[in-house]
Amino acid sequence: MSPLQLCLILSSLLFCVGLVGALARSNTILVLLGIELMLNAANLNFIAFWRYGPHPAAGTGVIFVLFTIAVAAAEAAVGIALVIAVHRHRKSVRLQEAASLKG
Amino acid sequence: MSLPVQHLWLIPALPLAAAAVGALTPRSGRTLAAGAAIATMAGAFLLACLALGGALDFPAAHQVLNFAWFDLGATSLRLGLLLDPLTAFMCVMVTFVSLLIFIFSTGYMKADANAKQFFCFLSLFAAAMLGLIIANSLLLLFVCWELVGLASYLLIGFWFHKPAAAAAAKKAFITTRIGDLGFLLGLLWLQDAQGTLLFYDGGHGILESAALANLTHLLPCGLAASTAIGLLIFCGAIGKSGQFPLHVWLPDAMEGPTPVSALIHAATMVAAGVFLIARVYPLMAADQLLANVPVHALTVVAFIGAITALMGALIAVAQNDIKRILAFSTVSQLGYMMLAIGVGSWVAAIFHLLTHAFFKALLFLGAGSVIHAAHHEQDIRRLGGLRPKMKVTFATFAIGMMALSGVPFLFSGFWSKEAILHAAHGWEVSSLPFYAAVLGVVLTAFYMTRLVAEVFYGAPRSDEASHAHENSPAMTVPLVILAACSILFSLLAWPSPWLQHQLDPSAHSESGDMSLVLPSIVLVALGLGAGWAYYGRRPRTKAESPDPLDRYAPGLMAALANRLGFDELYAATVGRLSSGFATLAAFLEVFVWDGAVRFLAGLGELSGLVSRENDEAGFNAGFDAGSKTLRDTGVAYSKAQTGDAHGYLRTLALGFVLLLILVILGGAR
Amino acid sequence: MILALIIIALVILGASAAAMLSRNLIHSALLLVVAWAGIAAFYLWAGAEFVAFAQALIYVGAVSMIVLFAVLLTRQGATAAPVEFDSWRRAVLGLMVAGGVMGVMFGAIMGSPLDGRIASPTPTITVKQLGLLLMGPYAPALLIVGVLLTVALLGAIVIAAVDKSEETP
Amino acid sequence: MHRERTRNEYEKENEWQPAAARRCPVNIPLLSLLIFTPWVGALLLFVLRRRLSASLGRILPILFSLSTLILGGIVLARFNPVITGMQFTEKHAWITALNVHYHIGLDGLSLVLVLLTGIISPLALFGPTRQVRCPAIHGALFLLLQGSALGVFLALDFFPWFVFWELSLVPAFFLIKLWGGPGAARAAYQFVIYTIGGSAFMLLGFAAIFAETRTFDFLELKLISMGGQAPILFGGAATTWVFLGVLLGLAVKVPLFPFHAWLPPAYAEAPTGTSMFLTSVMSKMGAYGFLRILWPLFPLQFHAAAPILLWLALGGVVLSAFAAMKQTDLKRMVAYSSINHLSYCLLAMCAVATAGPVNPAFPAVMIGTSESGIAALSGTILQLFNHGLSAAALFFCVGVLESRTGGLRGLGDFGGVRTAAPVFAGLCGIALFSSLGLPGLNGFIGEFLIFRGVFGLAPWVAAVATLGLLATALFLLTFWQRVFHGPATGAGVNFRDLDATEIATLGPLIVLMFVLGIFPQLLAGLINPLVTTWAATLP
Amino acid sequence: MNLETLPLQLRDAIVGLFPPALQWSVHHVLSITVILTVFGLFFAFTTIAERKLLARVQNRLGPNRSGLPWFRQLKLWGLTQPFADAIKAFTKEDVVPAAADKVLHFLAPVLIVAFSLLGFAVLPFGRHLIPVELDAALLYFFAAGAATELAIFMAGWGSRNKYSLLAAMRALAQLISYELPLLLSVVPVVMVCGTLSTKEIALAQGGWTFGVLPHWHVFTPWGLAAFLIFLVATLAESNRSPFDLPEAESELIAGHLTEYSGFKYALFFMAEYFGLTALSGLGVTLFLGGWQAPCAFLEFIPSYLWFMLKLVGMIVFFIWVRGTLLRLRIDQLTRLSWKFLVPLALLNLGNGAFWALTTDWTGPLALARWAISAAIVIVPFVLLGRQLTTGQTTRTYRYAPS
Repeated sequence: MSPLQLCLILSSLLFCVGLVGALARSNTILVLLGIELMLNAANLNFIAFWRYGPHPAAGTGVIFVLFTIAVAAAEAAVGIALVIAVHRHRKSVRLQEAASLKG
Repeated sequence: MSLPVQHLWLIPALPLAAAAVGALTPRSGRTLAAGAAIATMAGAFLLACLALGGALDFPAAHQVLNFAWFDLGATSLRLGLLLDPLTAFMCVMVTFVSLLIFIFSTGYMKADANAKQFFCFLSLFAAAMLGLIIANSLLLLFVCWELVGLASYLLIGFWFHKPAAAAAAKKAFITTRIGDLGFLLGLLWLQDAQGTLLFYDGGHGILESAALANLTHLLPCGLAASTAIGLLIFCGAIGKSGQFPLHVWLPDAMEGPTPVSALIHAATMVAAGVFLIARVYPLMAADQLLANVPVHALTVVAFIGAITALMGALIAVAQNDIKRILAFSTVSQLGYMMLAIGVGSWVAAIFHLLTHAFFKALLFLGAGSVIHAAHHEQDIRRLGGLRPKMKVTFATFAIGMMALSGVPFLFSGFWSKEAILHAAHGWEVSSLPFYAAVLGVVLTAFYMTRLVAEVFYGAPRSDEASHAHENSPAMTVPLVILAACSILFSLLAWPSPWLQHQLDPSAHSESGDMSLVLPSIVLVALGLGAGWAYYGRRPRTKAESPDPLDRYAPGLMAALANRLGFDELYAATVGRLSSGFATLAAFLEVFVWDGAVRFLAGLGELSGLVSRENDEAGFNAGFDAGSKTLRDTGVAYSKAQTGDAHGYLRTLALGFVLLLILVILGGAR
Repeated sequence: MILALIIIALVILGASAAAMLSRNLIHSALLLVVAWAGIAAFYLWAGAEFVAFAQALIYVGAVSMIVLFAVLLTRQGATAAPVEFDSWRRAVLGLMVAGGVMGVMFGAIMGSPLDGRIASPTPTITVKQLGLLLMGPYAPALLIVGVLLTVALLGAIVIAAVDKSEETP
Repeated sequence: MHRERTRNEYEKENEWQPAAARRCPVNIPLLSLLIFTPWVGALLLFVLRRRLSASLGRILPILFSLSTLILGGIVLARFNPVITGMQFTEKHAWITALNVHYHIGLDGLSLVLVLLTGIISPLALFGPTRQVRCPAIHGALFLLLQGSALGVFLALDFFPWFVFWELSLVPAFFLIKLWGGPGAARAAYQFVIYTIGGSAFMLLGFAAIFAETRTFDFLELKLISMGGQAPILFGGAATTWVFLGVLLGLAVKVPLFPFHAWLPPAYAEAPTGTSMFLTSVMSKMGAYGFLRILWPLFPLQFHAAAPILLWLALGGVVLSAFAAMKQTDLKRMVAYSSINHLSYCLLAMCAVATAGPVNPAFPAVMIGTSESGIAALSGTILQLFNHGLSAAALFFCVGVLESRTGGLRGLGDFGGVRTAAPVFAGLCGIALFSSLGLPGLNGFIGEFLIFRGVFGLAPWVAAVATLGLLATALFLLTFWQRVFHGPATGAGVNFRDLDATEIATLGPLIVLMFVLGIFPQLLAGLINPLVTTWAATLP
Repeated sequence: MNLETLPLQLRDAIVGLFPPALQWSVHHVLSITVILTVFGLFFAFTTIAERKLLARVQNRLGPNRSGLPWFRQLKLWGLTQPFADAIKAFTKEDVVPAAADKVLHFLAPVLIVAFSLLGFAVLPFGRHLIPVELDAALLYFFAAGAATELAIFMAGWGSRNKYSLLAAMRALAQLISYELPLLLSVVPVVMVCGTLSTKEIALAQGGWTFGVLPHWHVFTPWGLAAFLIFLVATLAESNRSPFDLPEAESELIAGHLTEYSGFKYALFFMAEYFGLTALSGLGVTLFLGGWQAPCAFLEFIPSYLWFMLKLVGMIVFFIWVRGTLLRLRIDQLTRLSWKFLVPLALLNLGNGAFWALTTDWTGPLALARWAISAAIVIVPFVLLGRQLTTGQTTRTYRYAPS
């Protein structure tokens, strides 16, 4: 098993951990954190492919990770702001309770 | 020592600077404004004298300084300055008279709160007038021409709080502008035909023979081009110089302060028309050699001048306002000058212009002195008996009166009038103008005698007249100087015609011919005697008593007192017409142009109404049905929206799994 | 090298798994910080120095803070914030789905012909190169990210702020 | 060991700064800055409208508005009048599918109008807006208007040109409607609908042109239409229809008589500052369109239509002047005088088009005609600028009268104002005399050149048009006499004279009137080569 | 024997004693040891210096009793006080609240010291003295510093004491608020120098005009502005007075330190000083020319001594500030950051960009460059200051005699 595959497996495991968190927990914050983990797992892939890819000098993976981090930060900020707003109105952070808009 | 043409611009620049000073000082800076005006005018006078010296060194030469004003196409629009004896004499006269009148004004306007503005405007006027004189370009002349009009407007309306003064100012501006439009058209025509407006430009100027030859072709109407242009330019002169039929503004202009009347409406500005025609004389005379034209430009000038001379003198006989009498006398004298030009002796016209400037300024200032002393009483019927109280004024006024009447030998007016009569007598085209001029001489002597008799003799006929007393030296000294000039100017013409020779070296000397002197003396004596017979022998005792002449021809006197009804005529024709036209234009605005728009808008509105009904009944129903279906479908599909975020995520993940499986399988295949 | 990678991987996975399973939200958050720090270590291991520090700065320094704040602000109990697995059904479903995902991904990784070029030297990318890249070909993206972050900042404030507009006249 | 390095050496080695940034001030997109600085200001003001204090809300728009003057000054300094083509051009692809470019550039004509905008806009914001409601929003709308007008003067592609053209209506509409007098709503609707109605036809016309030529670029279209071959755009009647559409759009804006019905109410009901801008800048957009679009693109059609247009313009000159005589509302009077003055421009252009040689392959022009053409076109451009100055000053003066009396502006509401307010009377008088074309002030130059040109090409028209001059003098002097002269009556009693702000607003205009009246070369030098080229090639 | 390279030669000599396989490790262990020793001592003397200086400010004597164990008569001006304190702290009982989150309670002081020490790794103490040469050193420094916030939170949470928690929240709010101006004030330096490496930044400030005017960043308009912002933000970041709200004794007992005693407390204390020292060292590096001598003729003094001198100067300045200024309220604190420092720092960013773009302006243009740059700093400063203080009068104390 090559290091690249090791890295990819690490990444996919991390992704699944995040997925489990997002799917199994009812606390919205934890769901968000799970999603953050999934994003991070994707970042791991970028770096791994950059590290073992054919054109490391192009730096594409690194750049991409930087952008992903920025987007993830924005996502976290807005997401948590939403959680707080929802909590203020419903006194609850349980995701399944925020379903006022269901059809 | 002489002033070269390169520095000629200094002459108008000095008073312009004074005007700027006057405009920028606060209202309390009257002393500064007056001082600046007088000082700069004195400087301008000295410079003008120097310029005269320079011009007389080469009397036949036209010294020019031409310069580009702004780029126009491949060339540029050029203006220029001109120095020849005509310019120089006019400059000296204008600066000298202006200087005296400025000094007089310091006394006359002492009590006025706006005196600072007054001197500012006067300086502006002097600058524009001097610019007009030294211009070597019809365009520059026109520019200054309009500016003197502006100054005249401002000064006539100087007492703007009097509605009559404001109206008179507007009337003056508009009336002269009517003439100016003709001038402008002539100028445009000339520019279009010649490509330049410079008078003298080394052979290319519009007054030089090469250019004049271009203008001898005939127009479709039969006139020569130069005739048409000349007559259009003459329109400007008619307006500015108060010639028939645009003379109506000049008497009204007497609403302005008397120094203004003296300077602008007697001595200088109104003479600008005469100056203009004299200046473009070669152009006016360009058609003289053509035989097959219906009329020559100068003929028109001569007839207009003769009509004006006679008409002004006639109307002056029946006026009662001291300044109006003088104003109509000015109209009349300007007519003489035009007549002189028309009959081909522009030199005589300029000579009369110069002498007239002095004695008419003298008369106006004398009248101003009387008015000032009599607390602004201007009606000669309410004055009287001022001779013992105002000796200096009386003496100088009498000298002016005699100069104007043409009392022989001693007074300058005699010589200049003599030259005009002589020229008119020798005119081949028609003798009517000559007889009109002769009649005018008699009338002039008559009404001036009447004026002096009414004002200075007899008993005071009002409180104002009885309380009058002599004025301060600031006002009397200019009178004395002007009176002296009125006498001394005789020397310019006699014993030898020095001035004529300087102005037009090419003309042969005519002054030796004294054949008309004797009849002329008789005519003047007739006028003086008749005047004294009617007014001097038995002076009027009460202000209300009727005029002696009313008994002989009451209808004629009433018509003359009403200035022959020109104002009423114009109000009834031109005024009515323009007002009607304006009403028509306003009507078109409101009902036709705007109405068309409103009609279109109405059409649009109507179609909108129809379209709305159509929509309501037809389309909307169908759309409503369609929308309902759409909404119901949406409601049905929205059931899929469970609100379970976990569920969504799960579905997403499962979808991902399925997709990946598909990809892997596909990759395997 | 591989050893280091495996250690890092264990830390990351362990911490994240513990975080996802922990009943104490605060512990979850702090464990996640450990996981993030581990990821930063992974980046360091891979030679992406700049990204590693950026990851540390942003996740360990910033995201963790807002998460902790959110936890404290949305706390319902007195002091602790225990969170039960309120639905075993969902947990099981989640595990199953995640397992499925893991399965296919594992299959994909294993099935792909990836030549692990172990021998390749650790590539480096200097900050200057990164900067030139960001200011050069990626400048529009950078601008857009800047706008995005600004919007996110404003949006987060607007969403989370207490709306007091009714009170003020 | 480390070598000791000086700071400069260090920075020299640092090549991370892009080289272009170091030699910065060469390629600044000046014209884009010109257009968009006011827009940026408008956006800023709109965003901050609640935060700004009243005084800041007033001052900020003025500062942004001044940017046009400053940038215009820079452009003027770098402008080369000898080049008759476009300068400072910027061209970027915008909508590739439609071959639309963001193409802007400037020649003497544009420069003159940009400078006019730069002079008038700050003054229009500075002088009359002291008591304006919501100064920030007012300023934002005004800046939007200003930027759009600049865009119209600078755009060289129909698409952006038309965008600017239409965009200028929106702020103008709101400015008139929200800040205007009692009848403002009606006037604003009339103004907008009328103008949009006109430009709709123009849009149709250009759509047709595009369908034929696949380009919107004015310069390219000009090349096509003047390319020497026979009419390229369409054959026969279609071109005439296109021409008429474009003509209608422009004619409404100028306005060409009798499409002027919207103008008096719009100008009269607009707030003072907006009136100033509308009359000085916006009315120039139409005349600019004539020179930039209609003429170069449709020389044949314009020549064919010119005799009719000439008489319409003459009607505008004479009838509007006479109509002004009957107005009792001072603002309407000044509005009619605006129509009159702009009709002179149209008169000149139509005269040139009537007489000019149509076939560019036939350069054997009579010298006189060419000179007349040059004079008429120069006069047109100078008149555009000069009318901008004097009409703005007049509107401001009427605005002062209004502001003193709470909205009174009837001819009979005042009397003898000069007694109490000599400074105001003097400055207003200068503006009036400038407007009636007194020599020595700026108004004369343009009118003289126009008459000079028209007389050479159509003497009788010029002769009749002098009636307009006379009527102008009549009503302007009536204005002056009724308001300022006579005994102090009505609102003229104890009239407060101008304060420092108002003098500072009028002062620059008055000074410019004198300067341009005495040294017209300042403007003529900018446009003369351009106009000379036009006169040789355009008609 | 060169004083400048003496430490290196010493290190190489020691490393040379070891077999090559171990040399890498020994090299770094040595660096770490030296840093720990030097800055440990530095910490110790900083505390005593602070106590004595504050005492002088407050017209007291300060600690002056402690001497040496066996030479009682040698007082040494009380300089051994910190060692006495250390021994006391070691020997005190370690109290852990019963309800506390034991793990976090224990981890917090350990982590905080560890993290605050990390920053030292990238500071160039001398011309050749830099423990780790990193390309992205500045980023590393701030990344390491960011972690201390976590530790503070752990302390506050782990203590399970509401004052501690409140204080931790306050501390976090403050740290996050001031992280922004701190970072933003550094960015202009990065822009002008074009590098994130502290070594390069220190090098970039070399050279003198006329041999006496150093090219330190603090002597440029943007640099001065950035330095001032940096100073204020540093005060707040290290919880120093007047920003010592998190441990405001009067309101929060001792903040997140309430439940700590003994050696753990000492660790927090130590971490605070380490943080302060590290930030001061960064400030010296970024703005005060790092190890560069102020004048050309003073270069004979070794660079690391210059660094230490400047560092001491900074520390003394902070002590002075502590002795002079009053503590702010929480709203004043956040307002200062968000409404004043952040906008100013953002503007200063543009200023730095302007400076970087105008390096080729010479002659009279150089004057214009300075003038414009100064204007960019001063005008907003005055305007912002005026706007923020409008409507605010001098504070009146209700119960104080006027």
